[in-house]
Amino acid sequence: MQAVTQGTIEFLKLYWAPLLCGVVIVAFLPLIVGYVVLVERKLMADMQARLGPMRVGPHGLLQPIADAVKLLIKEDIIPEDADKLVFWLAPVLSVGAALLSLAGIAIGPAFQIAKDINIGILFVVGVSAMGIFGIVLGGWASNSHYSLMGALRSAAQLVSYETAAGMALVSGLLFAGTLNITSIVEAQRQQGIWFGLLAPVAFFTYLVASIAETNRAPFDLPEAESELVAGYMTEFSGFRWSLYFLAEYTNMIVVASVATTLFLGGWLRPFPRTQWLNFLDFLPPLLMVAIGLYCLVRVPKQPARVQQFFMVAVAGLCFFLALVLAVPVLVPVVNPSLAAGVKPLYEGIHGSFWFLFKVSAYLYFFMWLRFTLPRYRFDQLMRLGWHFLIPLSIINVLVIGIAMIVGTYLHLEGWWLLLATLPASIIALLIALFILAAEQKSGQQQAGGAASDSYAG
Amino acid sequence: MLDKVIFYFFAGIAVASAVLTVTRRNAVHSAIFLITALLATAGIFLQLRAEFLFIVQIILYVGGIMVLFVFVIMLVNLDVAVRQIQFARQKWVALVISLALAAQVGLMFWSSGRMPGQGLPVLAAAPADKLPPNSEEVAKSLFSSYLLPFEIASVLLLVAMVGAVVMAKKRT
Amino acid sequence: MGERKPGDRERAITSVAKTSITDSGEKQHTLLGADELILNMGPQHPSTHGVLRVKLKLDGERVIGSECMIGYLHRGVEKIAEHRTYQQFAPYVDRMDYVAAVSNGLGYCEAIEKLLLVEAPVRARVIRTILTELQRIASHLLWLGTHALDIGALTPLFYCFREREEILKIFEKYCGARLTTHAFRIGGLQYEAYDTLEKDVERFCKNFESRIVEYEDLLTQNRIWLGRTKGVGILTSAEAIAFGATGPVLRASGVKWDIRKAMPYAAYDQYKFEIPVGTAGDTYDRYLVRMEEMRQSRLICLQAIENIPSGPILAKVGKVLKPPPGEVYHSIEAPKGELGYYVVSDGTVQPYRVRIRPPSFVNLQSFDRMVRGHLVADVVAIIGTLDIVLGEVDR
Amino acid sequence: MLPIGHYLFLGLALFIIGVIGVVTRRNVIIVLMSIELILNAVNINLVAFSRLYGDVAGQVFALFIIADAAAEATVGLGIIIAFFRNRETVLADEMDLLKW
Repeated sequence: MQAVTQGTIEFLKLYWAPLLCGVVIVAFLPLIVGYVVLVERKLMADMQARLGPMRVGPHGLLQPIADAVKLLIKEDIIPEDADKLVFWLAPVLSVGAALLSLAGIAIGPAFQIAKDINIGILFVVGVSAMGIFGIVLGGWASNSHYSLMGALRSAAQLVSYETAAGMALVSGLLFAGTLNITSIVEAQRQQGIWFGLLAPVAFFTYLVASIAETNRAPFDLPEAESELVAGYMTEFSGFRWSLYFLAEYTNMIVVASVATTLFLGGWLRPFPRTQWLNFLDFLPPLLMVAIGLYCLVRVPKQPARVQQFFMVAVAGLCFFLALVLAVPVLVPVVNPSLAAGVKPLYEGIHGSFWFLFKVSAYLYFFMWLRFTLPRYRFDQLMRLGWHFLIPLSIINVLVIGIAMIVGTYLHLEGWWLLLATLPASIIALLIALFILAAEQKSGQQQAGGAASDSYAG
Repeated sequence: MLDKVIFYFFAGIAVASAVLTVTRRNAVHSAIFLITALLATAGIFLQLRAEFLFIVQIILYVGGIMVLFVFVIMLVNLDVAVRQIQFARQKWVALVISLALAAQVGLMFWSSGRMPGQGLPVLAAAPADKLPPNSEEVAKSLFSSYLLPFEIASVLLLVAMVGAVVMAKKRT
Repeated sequence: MGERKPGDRERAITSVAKTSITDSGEKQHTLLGADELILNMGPQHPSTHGVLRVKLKLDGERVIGSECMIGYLHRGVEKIAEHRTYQQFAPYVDRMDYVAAVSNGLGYCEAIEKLLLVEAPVRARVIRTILTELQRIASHLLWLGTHALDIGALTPLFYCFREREEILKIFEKYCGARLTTHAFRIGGLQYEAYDTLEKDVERFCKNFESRIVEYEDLLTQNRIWLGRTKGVGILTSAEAIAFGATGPVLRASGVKWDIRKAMPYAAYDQYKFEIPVGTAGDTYDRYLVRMEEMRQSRLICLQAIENIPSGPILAKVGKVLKPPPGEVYHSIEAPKGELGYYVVSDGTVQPYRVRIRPPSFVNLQSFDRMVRGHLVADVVAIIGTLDIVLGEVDR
Repeated sequence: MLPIGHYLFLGLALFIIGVIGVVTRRNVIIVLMSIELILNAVNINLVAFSRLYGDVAGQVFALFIIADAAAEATVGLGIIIAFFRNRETVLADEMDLLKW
């Protein structure tokens, strides 16, 4: 017994800071996810010529809290013939995996829970992939045909697209030469160019595969509401359902973070080594000021006093953030001797800004696709995965490898590396398209006959 | 001390869920407990500073093989199987085999204790930051000394893939 | 397939889920093997357009058989008719195809007019044409929105409702109701057209031209949309005729049949318009046909508002309608197909029998033929492309 | 740090449980899962010794074992699906035909 206490104390002494970070993330993530959902609804409303949530709080800003309260006090229904243990376990598993994978993500050079783990990005990808058990087991345990079909679709889809996503990551990792997340970003700083530009095909593959992995439209077949009602979560309600929801959005944030880290330069600002673009550092504070000013302009148009007050408050918050963002870039201009002192401050504050900005842009793209595109059918999804994305990503790994060897021979670095990798990417794309065309041709000849066993994936 | 606590924690989970794996009636429950056992084993790997193997265990074993298992269990799930007799009449065979194995290992421990100066070796307590980066080490070893086994393993996987496809194909 | 041995060996009950909706005597099912899985779609399902219930026999996700179960919205409309006077029954027909109430009313009024041997005045007929064509556009817009939603495109629904709203506003201005309008009366119109009707319709038609391009931008060339609709639910022209399909479903199969041209009613003989026909008879063709129909309806409306003749709006029919004994069948081209009314009069104030031929009900008969061999996802696409309204199917 | 014996005992325990599972269970899927347990037990030993001697060869071979487990699971489950499709059972003692 004493050993246990002693061990625990030792453990706490060593790791109290990451643990605290972890608790903070777990505590705040539901709120963040709630607001991501609100943003999504607002964006969707904007694209669909309507207003979206407007009732709870000014411009519906308290809607996530109202939703959360509603979900928490809803009756917890477990179907009669459900497997109680698994039914209970599945959503927890889903959300647990999603939250755990956040541990490996570095928001800035300093903000990372599991620092310096050697396997870095593999940890994030691997642990988040475990969330599939939550989906599959949940679908099985609810003992309903729709749920089961959703679960099976989900399993087949995830297994298929994970291969493509993994291969795409490999293409990016070839440039980094390490799995450690901090080192990956540092490698991009040294190259002075994002790996997403060096390996556009890999980035594209990862983009598509990550949408499929997070079950987002147009690949949202496991929960396609017009076909399977709600797929694997048909029988879930209230709090359990909201856990699934939380897991889905957390997974979105995770894949966006992975893509940002590996392909979009992590916390680096665009063109990190280009000196004459240093004015980009002033962009974040200016952006905040612009948003704040816009809020102030909108104040007189608010119907209620509370809302006017609220708008002013939002504007004030924006100005405050602008100030925070401006300090690290303005201090060296005013007093160059302090430049070295504010350097870590700059890295931390601007790093987080750019990281979150890129993640948001990635998520925005997800949402945009969801509002625009119809849904794939299951066989089409499988065909896209197996006949196009997987060959494409594998060929891409090969040609990127060759391009890197060529680059080493020719001493190409930074932007010049594009000379080798761009033709390689184009070649990969062409070969994959050729394979797809050939497959389609042979598929048409067989026409239906052994019409793809859709679960055989 | 910390190492000990972590080891006992994971080892306890691993053994308990292994027992549950082989005793549950429902195959899905078995699979869940097997997943737990595999994750606990991954924890042991981490405690042994084999980070790369830890993540391979999670990605490949848990995220790959076990998904396949669960998938197949769902495809062939048999309600009736849960109600059938779960154990074949081979418990004597099992007992004999396990006793023999236990005896063998026990003999090894006993003899190693008997030999002078040959007590059970203790794992070197190298600080974690002194260890070489694990994935690089494994990769180097894998692609230099063990390149041929690596290639053979990949051929094995290919064969397995083709075999599985042939096997699972519908005969029309 | 090997034989299963009977006897002491426990027969494997192979069900994917522990409870499956099966009728007695049917086997339990599994995803694997020869047995099929039965999936009960509806009546509570997001995309069965109301309360249609479809029992699907599935092999994996492939449909090997289907059965439509209807009647969840049966209100006995035809029986009610026998206990109401001719005028009293008119509002009931609005509740059949509730997304195209104006067309229903037109068909009923014209059928009774035929029975009474009167004809509506020219002005009334022109206004009827305008409103009916607007209703056709509104109905097709609703179809487009929900159909796209079934296939997973969220946004067209809201664009469609934006335009439908404008049409409903015109209806509201005209008769005070938006959905179940009861816009016409036997013998003509109840209300005189309001002052700005022509302007409103014109403005709508002007806007609509660019709006329809918006929908097409979102869908027509979209690869996923093409993949989901092309080759799905093919109905050849012979089959379509055999199933008695009418309306866009028939025309998409390549049969040029439109009652507005074949047996003109209202004021359709005065206007020029095209009948779009498809070639392949698949979901995509039906989509294209309906899109083109909306354009044609717009053209008809534009032609009609150019010259609305003046004159009375109501023919001379008495307060109490007592048609001479006899029977009449009158059909119009409703948005969804041929809407027919068969009315038998025994000379009293109440019809002896009213039989309605709803287009949705007849078109639904081809459902089983269309879904066989497709995947579950296609089932909802096919339900959508048939454009059924359960109020009309069940009556 | 811990003596190697701890790991060997853990490996032994998992191995024996796995063997018992393989020998006694009738459900082939659970038999396959027990085999996974056995392979895991071996992996623990390999990694422990790799740590003991500071040589990554043990970990490399553990990797090979995982690859082998993947191959085994794939083929095994393929056989189970093929068998189930014909006989609608997954019980080991009913697999008594060489050909059907």
